[in-house]
Amino acid sequence: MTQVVSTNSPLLHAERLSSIRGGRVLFENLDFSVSAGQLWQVSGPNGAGKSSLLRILTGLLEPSNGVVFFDGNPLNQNWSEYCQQLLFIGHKAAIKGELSALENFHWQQQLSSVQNVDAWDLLEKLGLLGLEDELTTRLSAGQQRRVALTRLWATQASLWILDEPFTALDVQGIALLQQRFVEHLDAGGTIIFTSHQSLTLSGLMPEKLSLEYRGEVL
Amino acid sequence: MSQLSNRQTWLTLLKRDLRIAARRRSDALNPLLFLLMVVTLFPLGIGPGPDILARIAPGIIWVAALLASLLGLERLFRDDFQDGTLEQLCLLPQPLAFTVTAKMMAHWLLSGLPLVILSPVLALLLSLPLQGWWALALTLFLGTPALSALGAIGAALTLQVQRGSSLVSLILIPLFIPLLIFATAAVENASMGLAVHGQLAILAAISVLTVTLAPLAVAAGIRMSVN
Amino acid sequence: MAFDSFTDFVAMGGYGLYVWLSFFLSFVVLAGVALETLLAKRQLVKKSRQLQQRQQRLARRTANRAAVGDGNEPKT
Amino acid sequence: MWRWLHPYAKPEATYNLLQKLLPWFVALTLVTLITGVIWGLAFAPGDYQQGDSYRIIFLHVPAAIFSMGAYMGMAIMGGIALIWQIKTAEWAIPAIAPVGAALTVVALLTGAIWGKPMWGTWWVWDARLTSELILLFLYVGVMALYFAFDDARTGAKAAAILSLVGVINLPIIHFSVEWWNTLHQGATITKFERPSIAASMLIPLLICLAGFAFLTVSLVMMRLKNEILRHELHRPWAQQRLEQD
Repeated sequence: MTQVVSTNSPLLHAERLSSIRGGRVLFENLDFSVSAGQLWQVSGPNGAGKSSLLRILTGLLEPSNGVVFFDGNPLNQNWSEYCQQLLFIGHKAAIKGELSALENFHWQQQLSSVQNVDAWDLLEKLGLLGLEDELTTRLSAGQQRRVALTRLWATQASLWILDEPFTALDVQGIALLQQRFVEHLDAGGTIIFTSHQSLTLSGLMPEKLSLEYRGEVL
Repeated sequence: MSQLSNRQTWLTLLKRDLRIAARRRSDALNPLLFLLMVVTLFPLGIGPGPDILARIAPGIIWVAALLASLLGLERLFRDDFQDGTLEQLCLLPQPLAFTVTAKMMAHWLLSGLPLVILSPVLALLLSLPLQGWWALALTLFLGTPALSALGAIGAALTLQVQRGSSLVSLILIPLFIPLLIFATAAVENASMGLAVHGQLAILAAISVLTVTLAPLAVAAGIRMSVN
Repeated sequence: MAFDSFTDFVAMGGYGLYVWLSFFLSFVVLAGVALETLLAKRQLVKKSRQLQQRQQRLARRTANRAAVGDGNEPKT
Repeated sequence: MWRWLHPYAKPEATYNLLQKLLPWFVALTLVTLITGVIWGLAFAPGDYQQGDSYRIIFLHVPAAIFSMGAYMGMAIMGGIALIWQIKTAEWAIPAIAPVGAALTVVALLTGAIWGKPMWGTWWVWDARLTSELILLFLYVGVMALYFAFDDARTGAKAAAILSLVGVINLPIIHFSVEWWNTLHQGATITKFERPSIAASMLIPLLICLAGFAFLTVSLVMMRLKNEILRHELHRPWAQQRLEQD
């Protein structure tokens, strides 16, 4: 189900990345390479620029300096290819409050070009069965997060970039998500995620990238 | 890998927007009621004489329609912007300039098309001669796509601005002027029994030009706002 | 010279008010833009001085703290 | 040509170039504008139809032309800013817009004042005046959009997109207003410029045109210098420059 990108060069390579937001330097001259099959955890205190870094890696945010390479090319040169390989769940999880859990799953799935996922199985697995017709605004924060995470079970993307995927999840939810991480990594997929609490991931050894808070004001 | 066709993506987005709109009908309904009320104000302010009303009807209806189209614009991309959907649209393999046309289409179906359907009522209220009715409906049909397209530009550019609705009006009203001129001229000519092909053709040309070029500006605006 | 006397020149063949008014107002508007630009430049000088002072203050404080030996970074 | 222009994408280099050129442009502005205005006011012969009131065109026509020209320039800068991501081009937008708006106001004021003796009212919905009024609205929109953002870069990008949209619309608006004017106005209105203009009037007009061109460029250069400094204020070179003058 997951596509394996087999290349010798790193999947994602960041070169001299800098980000300046609102007159404040978040990070400067960041270099790192993410190879296919790796799990990366970006950590750091609030305001250290974790979200900004992830958004730069997705190409949504333009770095103040530096380039991100995907498969050896700068992002914007094979953008469409990159978008097909990428799954991004941001801070804002793209859940429509006016739609039910099932409808939310359906439209996101239709855009992700995976057709053979059984929605009911998935909803049951995520503990959303019985809530599928409820408008998502009426669900709790944790349940809304689960709705957003349904995308991880219905995707062909090999590179996952997840901003704080574990927030608002209960113990069961965290276990479920970890299990999905393992499956994806075993299939050769790559995951980059942020978390400011140092999470003990059973059986997972993420590569760490820590950003520190810098108070420099330009 | 099953490559998702462009058409399917487009339809998915369109259907999603229409379904959301169905859950909050007042968003689409309020501009129409606003239009109806504004049109009602003119006979009260000017006097009920059918001659003068018929004379100024095309202008009133079109000006009111322009103002009504500005009302709901702010929300066109704002909800999607706030809940992160817009980011996901940017990350689709299809070009953003293509996917936003689905949203523009949804906006037209919810704001432009109802105007066309409502137009006979407006014509009736302002005692527009019967020959003018179809011309009014036709100008609205040809002109409102351009309104939606220009409106989408305004909405995309002001996404990051808090309370941007007055700014949207400021930006867009000058751009609406050519539509107003040719549409009202066509309706006036039609109600006097003159030919209107020229005006309608120009109106259609403006609409086609706007609808083809606007998605580029909208996409650029959204990328800028998401950044 | 299109005019016989200075009074003629001022009168502009009866259109004096309009001609002089339009030249005056045009001058006011354009000079206004130029003046605003010059004032903005002054503001920039002021802002630049403030910025420099702030940078110096910041440098002095970090130097002091380093001398005292309290190396803790301020927590934000 | 782009290879040659590339060094000037660097703000400091642009600033130095502007600094070097500005005195020349200011001098040229003063010389041409003063010559043109004095020639137009005192030496050009009176018009046999309009008397001396026609002398207003020495201001009105150049202001009208360069109000449009400034918009074009702003849109071109917007295009450069969007395509090549050159910062200086972004900053040119807030530098040009107020100058263009001021020229538009001058064109409107002089047009209205000229209209009073000619038409008997201060305001007539004449094609050119209406177009200028709409142009003013377009400038107002660009400026309002630019200043609505906290982040100047985003504001500049938004204004750049809007000015490009505006420049595509400008000919359509112009054409529609002309057409609307012929539809609704009788033939009683005398047009501002007649097709043929005597050389004795044309020469001062051309000098005034040159004067306004230099004036526009000088004002834009002055403002662009400010904008460059405003955005580079945290850099030592900008602070030094500000201390020098």
